[in-house]
Amino acid sequence: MGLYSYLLISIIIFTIGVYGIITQRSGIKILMCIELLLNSANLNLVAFSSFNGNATGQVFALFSIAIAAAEAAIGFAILVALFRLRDTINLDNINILRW
Amino acid sequence: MAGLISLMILISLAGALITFLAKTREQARTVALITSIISLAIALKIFLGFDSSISTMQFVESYSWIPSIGVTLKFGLDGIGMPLVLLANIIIPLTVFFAWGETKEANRFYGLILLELTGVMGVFTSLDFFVFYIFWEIVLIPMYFLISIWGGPRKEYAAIKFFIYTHVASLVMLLAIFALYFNSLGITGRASFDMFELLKSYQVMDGDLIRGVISLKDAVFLGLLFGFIVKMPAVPFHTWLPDAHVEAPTAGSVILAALLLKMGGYGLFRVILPILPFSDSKGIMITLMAIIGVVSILYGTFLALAQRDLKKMVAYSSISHMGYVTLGAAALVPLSVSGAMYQQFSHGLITGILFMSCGVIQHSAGTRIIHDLGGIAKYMPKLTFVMLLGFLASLGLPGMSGFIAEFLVLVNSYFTLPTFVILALFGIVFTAGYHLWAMQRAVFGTYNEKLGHIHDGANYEIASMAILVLLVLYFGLNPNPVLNMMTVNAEQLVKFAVGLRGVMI
Amino acid sequence: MFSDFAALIVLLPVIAFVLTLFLGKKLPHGGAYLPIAAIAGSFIISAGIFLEIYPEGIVQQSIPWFSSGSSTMNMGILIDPLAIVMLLMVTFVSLLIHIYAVGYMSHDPAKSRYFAETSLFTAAMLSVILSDNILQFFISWEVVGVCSFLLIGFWYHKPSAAAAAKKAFLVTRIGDVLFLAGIVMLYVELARIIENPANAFEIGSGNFILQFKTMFEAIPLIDKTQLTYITLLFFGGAVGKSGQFPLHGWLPDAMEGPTTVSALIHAATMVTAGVYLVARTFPMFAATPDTISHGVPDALLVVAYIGGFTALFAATMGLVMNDIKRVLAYSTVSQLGYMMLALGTAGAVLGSKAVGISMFHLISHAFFKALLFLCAGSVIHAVGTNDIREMGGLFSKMKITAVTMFIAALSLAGIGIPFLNIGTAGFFSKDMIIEGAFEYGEVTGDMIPYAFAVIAALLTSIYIFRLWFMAFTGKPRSERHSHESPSVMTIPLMILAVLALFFGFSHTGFYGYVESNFELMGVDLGVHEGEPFHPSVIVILLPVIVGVVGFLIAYLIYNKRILDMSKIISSQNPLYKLLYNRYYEPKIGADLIGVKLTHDVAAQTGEFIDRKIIDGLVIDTIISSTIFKIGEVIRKMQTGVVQNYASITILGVALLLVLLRLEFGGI
Amino acid sequence: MNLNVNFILLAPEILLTVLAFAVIILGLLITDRSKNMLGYISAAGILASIVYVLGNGMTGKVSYFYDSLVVDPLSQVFKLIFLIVSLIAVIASIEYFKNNRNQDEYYALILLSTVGMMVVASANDLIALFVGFELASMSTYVLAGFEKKNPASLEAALKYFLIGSLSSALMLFGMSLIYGITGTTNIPGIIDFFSIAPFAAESSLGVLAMIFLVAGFGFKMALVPFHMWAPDTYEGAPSVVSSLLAAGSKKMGFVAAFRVIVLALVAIRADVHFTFAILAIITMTYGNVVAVSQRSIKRMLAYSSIAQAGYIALAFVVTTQMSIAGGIVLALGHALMKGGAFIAVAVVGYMVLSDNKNAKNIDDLSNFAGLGKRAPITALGFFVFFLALAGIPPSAGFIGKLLLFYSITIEAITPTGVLTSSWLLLIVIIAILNSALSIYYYARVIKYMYVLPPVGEKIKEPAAYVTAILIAVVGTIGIGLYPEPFINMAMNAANIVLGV
Repeated sequence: MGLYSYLLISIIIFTIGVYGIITQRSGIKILMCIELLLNSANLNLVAFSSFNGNATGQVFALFSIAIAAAEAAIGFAILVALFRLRDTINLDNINILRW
Repeated sequence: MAGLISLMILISLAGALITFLAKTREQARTVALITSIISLAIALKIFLGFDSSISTMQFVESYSWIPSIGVTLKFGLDGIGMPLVLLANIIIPLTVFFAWGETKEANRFYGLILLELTGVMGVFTSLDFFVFYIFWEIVLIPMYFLISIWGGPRKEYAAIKFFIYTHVASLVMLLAIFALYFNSLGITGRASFDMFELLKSYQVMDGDLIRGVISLKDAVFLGLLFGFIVKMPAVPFHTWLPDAHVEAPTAGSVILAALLLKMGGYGLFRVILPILPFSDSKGIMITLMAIIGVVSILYGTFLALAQRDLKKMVAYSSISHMGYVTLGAAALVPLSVSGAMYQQFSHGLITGILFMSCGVIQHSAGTRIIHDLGGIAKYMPKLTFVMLLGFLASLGLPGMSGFIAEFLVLVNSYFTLPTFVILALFGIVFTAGYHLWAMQRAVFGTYNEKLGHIHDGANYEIASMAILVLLVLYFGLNPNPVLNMMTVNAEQLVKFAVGLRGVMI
Repeated sequence: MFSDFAALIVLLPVIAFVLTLFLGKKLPHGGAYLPIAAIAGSFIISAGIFLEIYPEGIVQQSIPWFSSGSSTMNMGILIDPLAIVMLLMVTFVSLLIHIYAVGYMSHDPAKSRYFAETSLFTAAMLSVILSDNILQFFISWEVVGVCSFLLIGFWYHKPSAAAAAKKAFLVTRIGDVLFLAGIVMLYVELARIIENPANAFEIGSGNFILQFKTMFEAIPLIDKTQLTYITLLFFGGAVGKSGQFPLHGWLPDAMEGPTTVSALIHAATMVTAGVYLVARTFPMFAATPDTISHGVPDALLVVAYIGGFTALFAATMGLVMNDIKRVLAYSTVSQLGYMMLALGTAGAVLGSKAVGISMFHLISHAFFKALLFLCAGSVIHAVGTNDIREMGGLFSKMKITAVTMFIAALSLAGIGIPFLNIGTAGFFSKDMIIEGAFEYGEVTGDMIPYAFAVIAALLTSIYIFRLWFMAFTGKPRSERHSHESPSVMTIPLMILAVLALFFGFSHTGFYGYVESNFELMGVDLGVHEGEPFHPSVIVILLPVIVGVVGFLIAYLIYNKRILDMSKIISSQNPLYKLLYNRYYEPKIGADLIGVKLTHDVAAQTGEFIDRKIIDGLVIDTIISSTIFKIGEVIRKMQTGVVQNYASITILGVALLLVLLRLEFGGI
Repeated sequence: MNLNVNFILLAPEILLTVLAFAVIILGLLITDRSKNMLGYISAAGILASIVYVLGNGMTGKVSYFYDSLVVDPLSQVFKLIFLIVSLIAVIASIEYFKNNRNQDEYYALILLSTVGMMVVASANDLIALFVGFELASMSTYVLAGFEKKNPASLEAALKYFLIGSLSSALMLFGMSLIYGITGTTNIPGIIDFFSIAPFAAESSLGVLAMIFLVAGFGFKMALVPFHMWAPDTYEGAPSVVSSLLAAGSKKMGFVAAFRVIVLALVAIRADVHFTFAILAIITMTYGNVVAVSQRSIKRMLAYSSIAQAGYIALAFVVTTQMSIAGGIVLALGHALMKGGAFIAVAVVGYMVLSDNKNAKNIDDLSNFAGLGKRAPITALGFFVFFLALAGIPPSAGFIGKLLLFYSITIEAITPTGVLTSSWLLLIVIIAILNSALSIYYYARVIKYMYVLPPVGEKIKEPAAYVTAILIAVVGTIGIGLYPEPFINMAMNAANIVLGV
């Protein structure tokens, strides 16, 4: 498998993530789609790392995974707080701030 | 030690701040009047010490400010600026005195008036383009407040329109100033906003803004011109003026017409004329200015004729009168230029009387609509007297200062711009027409009983106007004290333009 | 000695003006004695100067005013024969009328303002006469116009008076602008002549660019076409001020002012300023090229025709007016036409004699017309109306007025006895004009001005005697109690009557003196005097014959009533309608041009463009509202739904792709 | 790695990080009531950091941690901006979050976000850049939702979070591509690679990478079309946090863009005026046009902030020393003006709530009526900030715009090509018209403050707010009156950006 296969997979994951963000209504699902995007980038990094023959990419990926975890935690925290207040995490209904 | 000019500016600024902080109306107006009189005293001292036989800058003072981009606080006066500084110092104390009865937020009101004084004096004395621009912009703010706080029913619209219009113009002017600055930087390798250096560097500017369409020189010229004629204002960029005047309080109108409009004319003499002879398309530029001048004269006149509101009529008359300034400047004949300068000075005095009259009428009769007035001379004899003199002065009656100015402009512009002068002459008849027609309907005739019992103007109001009338008469009979210094500078200004005579239509 | 105080001639009335204005209310008679004393002083100084300089002295004093170098404007005094006769006449008539006004205005609450204004007027008029330069002339001329404006509108609470004042100022202003344009062109010509070293033309020290002296000296150097323009523009000013066709409409309306004002300003003095202007600058008129009619300078030809036409034209309207003052006003217009005619016709063939002829008529006219107006004032004072149809039979009640007015009418009609040289002032002055017109016809073959003059003379006689007969004879047509005026009013009448009768006998001396005017100034007129003048008997008799015929016609119709005028005076008669409506001049001038075209069409169009197009359409609608609308629309894109935001972010990425692709050509 | 390296240059970051943890620990130890002191401690720490930064000077260049952080004039200028903004925010928070029992976390988060921004300013490696970015972002996500009983605040946090993490993901993806192309994450290394092989940058992947980076930074900068979150978040978040976001975190995007994009562009000498010009113009016009119709002042300020981002982005259009210096000065000025303005909104909120505990729409325009009488210092602050935002001299806003406009004008008048120059001129004209338009909505608020009659009593303005506002006012006017040192500073920083 050459580099391009990894890249292809990564792009597919990326596209799925983008599609999900655009179409999904639930906050959780969107959060998951964002994770997909991040992971597609991670996949890239690791693949490039292997291709380039240095470890920087993998280090970067490790950082990114850790950060993604923290990000998810914050995201869930916000969603939970919101759910307590509004009883919904359907993003269509969360629009008191607009115009 | 600070020089007299900066002293004058600082005193008015300090006076403004003290006035803002004043606790009572009495304090505020007293401080304002005293400050403006001190400033007038300094201005008179400068005026009396002024050597009107030389065209160079006098009373120059210079302080370093932003050396990295070459900005210095440099002030000075010559025959172009001196009369206008004097005018500002005449108008402001009289305006304060005229508005002696202001009750609404007096401290802010008088404070803003003093700030206007600071601003216009800064404009008329700065010799550094950067500082000039800053004062130019600062002037807008107090006027914005004067209109929007003490104004009439549509004050907000008028104030914002005034602000945006003139601000756009100043930004365009700013761009042109940059171009000059960089040009000078490129030539001398020295960063400087010194006004004369920049204007001089214009002579060796080259390049195109858009190749084949407009050269850089022309673009810079047009940018500067635009900045000034919007302020004057000239047709077709004048529509902010009637609105601003109609809504502004009387004091605001007086300052606006007597001082702020003069900034535009001042720019023509200070900035436009020195570079005009070196413009790439000078013929076109001169024609353009002449057209703007004449169209303003005629258009302003006809519009004034159409007005129902006395104050709006006066506002349009300002447009018309300022047209002479543009025309005289465009003619590039020494005496037409000094006539144009004199027109600035004279119009400043005359328009004060006119707007004050409108203010007194509004105050007393509750309306300025000409149709709703009528026969008010019966109850307002004192007002009628000064107002009539003001109107006569405004229509260019010989013996009053306006005539000297218009005469000089018309006669001397005829050397180079005969066609335009003939067109402008047509305006004179109609100028007389709208003034007298308005007087006839508003002041004379049968008293309109619907107005109820009205009273004459307060003594301080009439006195302020009477002083202006006396000044108008004095400068109509003896123009020399200011005209001579103007002429000296005008000769200097057109020295390079001599070859241009006969280029034109 | 007196000439050292020449400036006081103007300054005394100015001082009187200031004092009367501010102190008049507190003084008896509204402070009338101040101006009277001042004008008397002016008269005395003028008379003193006259005695000093007669027969060939000139007083000239000048100081620089403003501006510098070769373009210095000055203020100064020039008293030459032309000026001194005017000075004497103006100060004298003005003095009499001021005295008369003490009685006439005695009941008016604002009389101090009246005296202040007439005093200022007199000062300005004297300044016009004394000016040694065209700019000061113009300035004074304008101040005169303003005083006229103020005095016509003296009873400003009357709408008609306020309107008439405005009309007077505006119509004369048209002339003034032409005059100013003439000055502008003249100045530029002179400056170019001075600038051009080839001309070797210099202004001597103590002399200034716009002085008459400089102007006259430069005449040979001025481009001939330009000279025609300049003189015609000057004449435009004169047309406005002297109420010549087509700017005559303001003068009859000006009768809204007090009668004394009409007498002083609109009959005797101010309106003659136009004639004085042409006389003053006569050398320039005479030097214009003769492109239209051989031997006749173009400018003078125009002057002659306008003057002659006006003389006739105004007289026709004088025939039908019922307002006593309007009749006199049209008469004034007509007589001013004669003066212009004299300058034009006689000027073309007789050179500077024309100035003498014209000025002589001017001065005799001043006497008899002032007298006519004062008599009319006396009548109005007594009867309380201006309408001659409501008068009648006043002769028995107001003998002095009736007699003096009859004398004035005789003088106006130019009645006298030819060959014996006995006659009224008007007889001598008008005769010379008509003969001059005839001489002009002889030389050039153009008899039209002569015809104008003769027919106008006939009409003049008819309308003035119509007036007199209707007012003073027949049965009283109203129930008013009328009485003779007080002596403060009748004495001036009598003095003027004496002058109207006997002034004519000074004619030979007068002609000689005034003719020498330009020679004294060292100006070569370039017009060669014609052959010695020997008109035929019929020519000499004709003016008197038409005068007498006119008198008879008026007598038969208005006294003997041999003809029923009611058929002619009806709204059915188109000719009568045309005359009665003053050739529709007010309708065309004020309503059509003044209101409809200028205000309703031009000004309102401007207003429309300004408010609706520049401001409304461009600023408010296109710029302002559009921004607001776009703002509102874009604002709605901010839906508040976060997926939309994400979608737009993604779209933005796509947009960037496109943009960068455009720039890089990559992807 | 040489452990003897002198870390004094990184002292501010270290100090703030330590302080952040100290604040949390201290918060556990002390009572809720005495937590008010934490604000003062944080403020003191930030002040100390400012002193450090200034003491370290604005010149020289030192790198740390295997060349992943660098201290140079560019980083120093932006650190100063970030520190000043957080100082203002912290001082204001002393009042805003007074007696809030979660103050310890709040201040710790502010400090950490500041550290994050400072790391971005110093980042010399994509990894460091990303970490700094995320540190700052995540802290501010939480800060935006700090009023957890307030649905608007939470909604603001959610939107900010979702769009923010989307942008982070895009940015990360872009970074991965760059790493793939160049084989390194070190920024100078990347630049070197691209300058040797410009075709690589112009390849499809290179362009894609650049777009993703622009999207990521553009999110922070609130450039249209990555701005959608900004109005909602600024409106919903607590005013002091909005102040931090608009004034500070926004600049993080700019410094990152200066570090990466501009450097890369300069390296490959690519002519991408057009793209950035379009972005800048759309951004400023959009911001101004929509701001005109807003009645919520926070929202209006948000749009105005978008518009200002458009002006600053003009720096990318010509990428000359002058333009970048202008961008930096305007960024500095904007930090003060906008930071101060949001704090002033907080005062209005305080005022409205003291009138009526249950007031809704506390930043509605109508509440500004007569503010000049009710809260004179706040009103004066608004007045200065608005005029400065509109670019009226003498103010920081004027100086910044001046430098920017004139850098473009000078490019326009010494043209490289006929088309370019007229394009540039058009840009300036549009910018000027925008500037004029902006006066409209600023003046409307000024009108409410000074022209309309007050709707309530005069209030006593809390000292903390007053201090914060006055700092901003003094800074705004000070830069306008004496721009000399700031221009020099910005010029030095611009040299770094240009790789000189």
